[in-house]
Amino acid sequence: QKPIKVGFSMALTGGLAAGGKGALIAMEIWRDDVNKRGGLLGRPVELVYYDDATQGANVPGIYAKLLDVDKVDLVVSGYGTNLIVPAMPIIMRKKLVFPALFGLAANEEFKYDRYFQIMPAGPDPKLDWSRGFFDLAMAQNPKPKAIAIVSADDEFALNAAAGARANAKKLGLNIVYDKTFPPATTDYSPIVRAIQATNPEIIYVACYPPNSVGIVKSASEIGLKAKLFGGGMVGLQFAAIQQNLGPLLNNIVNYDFWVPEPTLTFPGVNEFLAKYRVAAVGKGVDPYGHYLPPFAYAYLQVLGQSVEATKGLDHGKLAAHMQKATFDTVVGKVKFGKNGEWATTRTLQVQFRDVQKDNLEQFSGPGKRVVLYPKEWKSGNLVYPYKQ
Amino acid sequence: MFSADLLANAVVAGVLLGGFYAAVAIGLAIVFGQLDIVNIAHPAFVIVGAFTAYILNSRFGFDPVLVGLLAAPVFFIAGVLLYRIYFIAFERTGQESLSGLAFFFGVMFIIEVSLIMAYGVDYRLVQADYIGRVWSIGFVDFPLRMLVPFSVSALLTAGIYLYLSRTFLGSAIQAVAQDRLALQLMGADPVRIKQWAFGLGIATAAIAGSLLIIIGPVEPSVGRQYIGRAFAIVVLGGMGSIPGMFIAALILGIVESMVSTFAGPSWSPAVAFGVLALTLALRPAGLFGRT
Amino acid sequence: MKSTVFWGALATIFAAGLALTGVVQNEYYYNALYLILQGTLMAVAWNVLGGFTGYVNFGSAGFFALGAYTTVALNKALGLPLPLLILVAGVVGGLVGVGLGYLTLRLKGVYFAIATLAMSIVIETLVVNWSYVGGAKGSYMLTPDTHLWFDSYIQMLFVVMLLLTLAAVAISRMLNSSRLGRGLSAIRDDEVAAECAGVPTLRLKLVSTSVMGAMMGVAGAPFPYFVTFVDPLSAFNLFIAVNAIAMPMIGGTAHWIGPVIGALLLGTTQEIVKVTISSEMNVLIVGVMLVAFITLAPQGIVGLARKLRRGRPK
Amino acid sequence: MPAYSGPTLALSLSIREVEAGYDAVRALHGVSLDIAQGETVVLLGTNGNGKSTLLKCVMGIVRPTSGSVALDLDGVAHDLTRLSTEEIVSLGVAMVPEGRRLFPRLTVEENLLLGAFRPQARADIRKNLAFCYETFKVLKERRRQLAGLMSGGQQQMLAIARALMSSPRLLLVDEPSVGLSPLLVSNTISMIKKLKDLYGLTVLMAEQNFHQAIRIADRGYIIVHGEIVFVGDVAALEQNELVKNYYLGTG
Amino acid sequence: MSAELLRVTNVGKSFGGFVALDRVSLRVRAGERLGLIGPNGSGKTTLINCISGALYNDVGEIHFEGRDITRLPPYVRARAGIARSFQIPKPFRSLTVLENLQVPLEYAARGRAGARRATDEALEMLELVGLRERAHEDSAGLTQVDMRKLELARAMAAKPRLLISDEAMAGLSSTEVDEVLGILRRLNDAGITVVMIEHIMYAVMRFSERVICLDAGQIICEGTPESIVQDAGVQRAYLGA
Ligand SMILES: Nc1ncnc2c1ncn2[C@@H]1O[C@H](COP(=O)(O)OP(=O)(O)OP(=O)(O)O)[C@@H](O)[C@H]1O
Ligand SMILES: Nc1ncnc2c1ncn2[C@@H]1O[C@H](COP(=O)(O)OP(=O)(O)OP(=O)(O)O)[C@@H](O)[C@H]1O
Ligand SMILES: [Mg+2]
Ligand SMILES: [Mg+2]
Repeated sequence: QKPIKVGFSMALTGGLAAGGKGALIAMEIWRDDVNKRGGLLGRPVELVYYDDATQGANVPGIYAKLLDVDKVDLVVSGYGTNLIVPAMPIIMRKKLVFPALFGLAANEEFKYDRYFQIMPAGPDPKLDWSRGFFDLAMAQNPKPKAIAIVSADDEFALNAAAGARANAKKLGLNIVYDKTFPPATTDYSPIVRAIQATNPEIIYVACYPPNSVGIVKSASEIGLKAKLFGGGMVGLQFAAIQQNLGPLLNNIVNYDFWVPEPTLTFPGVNEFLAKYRVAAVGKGVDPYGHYLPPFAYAYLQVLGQSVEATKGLDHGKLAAHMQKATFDTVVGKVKFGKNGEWATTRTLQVQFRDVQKDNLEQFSGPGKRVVLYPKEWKSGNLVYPYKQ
Repeated sequence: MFSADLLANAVVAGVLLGGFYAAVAIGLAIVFGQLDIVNIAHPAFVIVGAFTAYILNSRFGFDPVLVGLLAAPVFFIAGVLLYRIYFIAFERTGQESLSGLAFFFGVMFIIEVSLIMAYGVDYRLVQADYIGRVWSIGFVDFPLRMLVPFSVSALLTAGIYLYLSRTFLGSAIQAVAQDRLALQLMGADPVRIKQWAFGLGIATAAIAGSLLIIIGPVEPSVGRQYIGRAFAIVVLGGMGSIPGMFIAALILGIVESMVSTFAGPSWSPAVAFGVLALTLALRPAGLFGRT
Repeated sequence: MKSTVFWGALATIFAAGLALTGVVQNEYYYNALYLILQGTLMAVAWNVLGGFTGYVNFGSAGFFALGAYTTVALNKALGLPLPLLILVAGVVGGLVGVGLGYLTLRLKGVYFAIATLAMSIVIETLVVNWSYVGGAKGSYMLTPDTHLWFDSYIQMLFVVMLLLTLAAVAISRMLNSSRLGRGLSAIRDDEVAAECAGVPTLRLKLVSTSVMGAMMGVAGAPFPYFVTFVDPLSAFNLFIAVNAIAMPMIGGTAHWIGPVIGALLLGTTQEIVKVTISSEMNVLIVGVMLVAFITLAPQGIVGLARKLRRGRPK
Repeated sequence: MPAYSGPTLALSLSIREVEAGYDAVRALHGVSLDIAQGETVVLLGTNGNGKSTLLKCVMGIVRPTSGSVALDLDGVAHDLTRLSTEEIVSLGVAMVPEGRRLFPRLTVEENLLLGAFRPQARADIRKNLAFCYETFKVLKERRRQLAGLMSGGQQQMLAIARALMSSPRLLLVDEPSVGLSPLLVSNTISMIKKLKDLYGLTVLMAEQNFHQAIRIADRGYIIVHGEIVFVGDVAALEQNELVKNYYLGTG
Repeated sequence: MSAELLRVTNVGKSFGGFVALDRVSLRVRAGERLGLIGPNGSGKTTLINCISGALYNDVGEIHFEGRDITRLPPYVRARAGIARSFQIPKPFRSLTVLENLQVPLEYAARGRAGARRATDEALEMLELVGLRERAHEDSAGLTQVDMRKLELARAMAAKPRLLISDEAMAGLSSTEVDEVLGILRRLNDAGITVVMIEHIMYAVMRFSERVICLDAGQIICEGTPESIVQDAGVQRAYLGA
């Protein structure tokens, strides 16, 4: 039986490699799971992938090679907006379905109807991203008035911050600090201090892992005072960073997509995570893989289920199916809507609680990252105001 | 938004940050400033130092600075070996230093990828009692997470400065790139002098790496961020001058910190490197340079 | 190489490139060739200043990005067609190059090299903070639907890049093997002596820096169309600067053919490795290659060939 | 000036049948030359005849393809062809090379101090420095100036002074008078003589300035096309036809 | 008396606080053979650096053929006809000996060059200084003395009206000095004005029509070679007789 080839580029080196390698492990687990069950349409599944080194310039060539030389049957995206978008022209020209992994509003320009984003940001990704954060804040009495928005100078963080800014304006909040910083900053104390000097009640931070660590540490050293602190910090979802920051994390409210809370134990997710934990050993990736890997598994599930449902590899039919079906995945029920985003947002706001010092194991179970928002998935109440 | 409190803290934060930059740059001040070897891979060695600190810290709970000191001799040997290769390929045939550039780019990639293959791409951090603690004098804060690297770096700089300026070997290191034959005529073996100095430069990377990981999380490719800064500091200081290097590092740190506090952090690279370019325009040989 | 042979070769290569687009459909090859040519163009450009004139430019990525962002900005503002964008990018790169040339009045050697690096970082920060072109968020460039008579847009980009690269090679050869080239060599060896021998060093250096800047700007101009999404991270990529330096080093900096050989060699290997070895190993291989090549032929391949030829008894 | 009265240390240099050259060029053809303790020998020869090459052979900078260079020092024989330049220097041989070879970006004083790199010279460093500064006053005045910025002649003085800083017992000088003013040429020659008298310094000197050279030379060799064509004491040299032709113009 | 070619008026130059040239004034007639002597560090090289433009003087003016060239860049002066050799040789190290000469032939002498090919002219000049066999060698490999000869040849290749030689004869034996003097003499006969800096008194005496002696940045004496050597100041500062 000729295998069904699924092709993609993945960031295995460079800036996004930490995510990319974790995603790859998840995708390989999916492949093995599927093949164990007899493959798709009775054909085994094979993954064909190349390292894009987190460089957009490599992506067009990789997809051209996948399609024209390797002759893959299906394609999915690499990890991250910058590495999804460069593939779009060739994908669109060949009219392929394109399940994508964590691009923020990547289809807003292209409006390609065969693009499907597994990240549960929602139909209005930029705004939905921080909606929960603001809803939580505005539910307090008295309502906070002053907000500081700070973000790293990169594509994801700026988009998140732009959403936060729009939300803040809509809610009539007074933006007292609104600045960006270079991703390669070494010391964050001047930034945190400048924020503090503006006396904000809410501090919304959007940035990548090393920035998050630096900001949280500086905030604790300086004794940052605010009522709500967090928002869009990537990195606080990762076990190694959680372990290192320990109690400094307590009471920070931050976005997430999946946490081991009882409200989110979808069928299959624990089995998947168990396999991931085994496969991740010695690979230098996140040991628990709560953040990206379930979604990397899920976007292939969406693809696989569509192939089974349409009984073929016709991209027109696959797309039609994806547009209307609801999929059962390890990250829950997935239904796509406008621009291929999730029909409704499921960007979680979680709050760190009772985090102990130097304990990795504590993050594998519930109770440390309480889901506050959205209501359907809520597992606890906000502790307000924020205190260190 | 301007206040004495902010200003004082911005200056202090800048000084501490600059002190750390000096630790990254000092190895280059020797290898690039004195030996004229364009070791682009130096920051990559710093990352290896950081990983060494991480490994020994997470396995055995060793203090990162201690690890840095312990690892320094091993790094020294690695530096000596690397220099041997460089020597055989370039200097023996009398090549100018520029051709080494591509070589060291290669070395940088090899180090980076070897680290990725061995330890993956996840961010690594260390634990130490002083991380997170703060000393305060009045309204000025000294986070130990920055103060410890600053102090270690200042000591390292002072030690290297004394060594280079007060010993015969130190003077020979300063001279070796200027005229090999002349140095031989002084009774010194240029190859061994360079080898020694190169080893010394790489050894400082062990310490700088341990300081880096005290400050923040490290993954294999973050070294790239420091290439520009480290070289800029050495050049701004005036190539061979160690005190110049230290002052240049402080200037860069203070400028970055001030811009971050009072303007927008986003502009700090432009302002810092703008200041650098301007300084060079006024003093074409850096602050303490010899033309 | 005789002039007739040279021009004949250029024409043949261009014709072969055009013919290729008629025969081969497979888009992958055009993608790979485009990147190799982009590398070649950058290497040739770097070498005009770094190799011929002896001024090392660490800021190649800055010039490249200048070209790319000229395209982004002008396309957004005026919707200019590609040839015009390339032209303007060349002019912008050339003008910044002239500015760089005036720096050489005061800065030599490593001081100059670091100043170029600083310049690149300053440009990057400006772009990061310039929201019109997308700032750090990046900016989309939808590929136009029209692509002349070519089967796809990438085929057209490939032919455009081929033309630009051949032109750059021709210019570089002209600079290298003429009175001008000897003047540049004299500057590289000793600027004071060159002046005293009647060489107008400033003028020649300005020619050199502006040609370098223009070529690099031109190299960056089609890039947004190639990736369809540019952000500072991809436009100011470390690899762009590394390749621009490493390729001439590997090929040999003293002769115009050096960077071409180096770029073809390194660029091709990089493209092959990228899609054959699907892991971090490819970066490793590139690293090993750099070390191996430059260790075995410290004067570059051209230098090695020369040495071998000279070593042979007559 | 009192003649040398210290312990008579045995030192002699004997060069036997040395052949040497550069790649394809053969510069020396079977050259033999002897110097005894305390002797000053001048090596004459016009441009390109191999004087510098011979000195470089002694220093181990150029390796003879055959022949021997032996230094007898306090009864111990050293085969210089087997030693590295550094080892030869540490035996107490110093050379003032052609073209000065200073460290241009070090100061005058730093250059001088490096001259005392060899451990045996470090004890005498103050004394030697004082001697150099006294002989070449301008070096003292400008001791903080970078060597590369000194005038041509000043650089030549520095090169000579730096060689003396190593407390040599055998001094090889390649054209010490190049670029020096007449006054300084004679001063320099006098200084070498003084050192010879004070410390029993042995000198091998390549020099075009015949009149100055014979002021201190005991013997001379003439080298033509890499071969020694004449050996003799000063009186004999002055009678030699070659010398008359090449060196005794109007100078 | 023929026309004035070069006029140096009150030229001064200091490095940091050190005064290397202290308001020097001198004139050179067209076709003259001028010797410039002085103790080491007296400012001879600095003076010709100012004349050739390698350094700019702090005060004073320099006129060449009546034209004020004080602020002109060196290459313009080279094209106007001032050529100099460097005391510490500065060959174009990556070029061959022949190519070293082609640079001034193609740049400085352009316009004044004859119809002949630059290579032929260059080879001829190499022949003159005795470097013909080395024409195709890398200039970096020359011995010191050969480099000095190359310096002289390169200055000649600029087809100057004023040739300044800075110790081109250092390290030569007296016969060789005679040869070089012969070359300079022939150039002079062809109408080229020559300024010669030399410590070899024999050469200065034989060649110069007039000698100027500098000391500590000032002209201390000027006159015929015979009168100069008799001058007490010159004897004390320079000759040490
Ligand atoms: N590095 C070199 N490479 C090739 N040939 C050389 C080199 N150095 C010297 N030679 C040649 O060796 C021969 C002897 O040169 P050497 O320098 O010993 O002469 P010399 O007597 O010192 O002359 P000078 O008066 O010029 O100093 C010459 O023909 C010279 O051209
Ligand atoms: N760039 C410089 N910086 C500082 N001092 C300098 C510089 N150039 C020259 N000098 C000093 O200026 C003085 C004059 O130097 P110059 O080279 O003109 O002397 P000179 O007459 O040519 O001597 P020589 O006969 O030794 O060549 C010297 O004392 C020298 O040290
Ligand atoms: Mg010689
Ligand atoms: Mg002089």
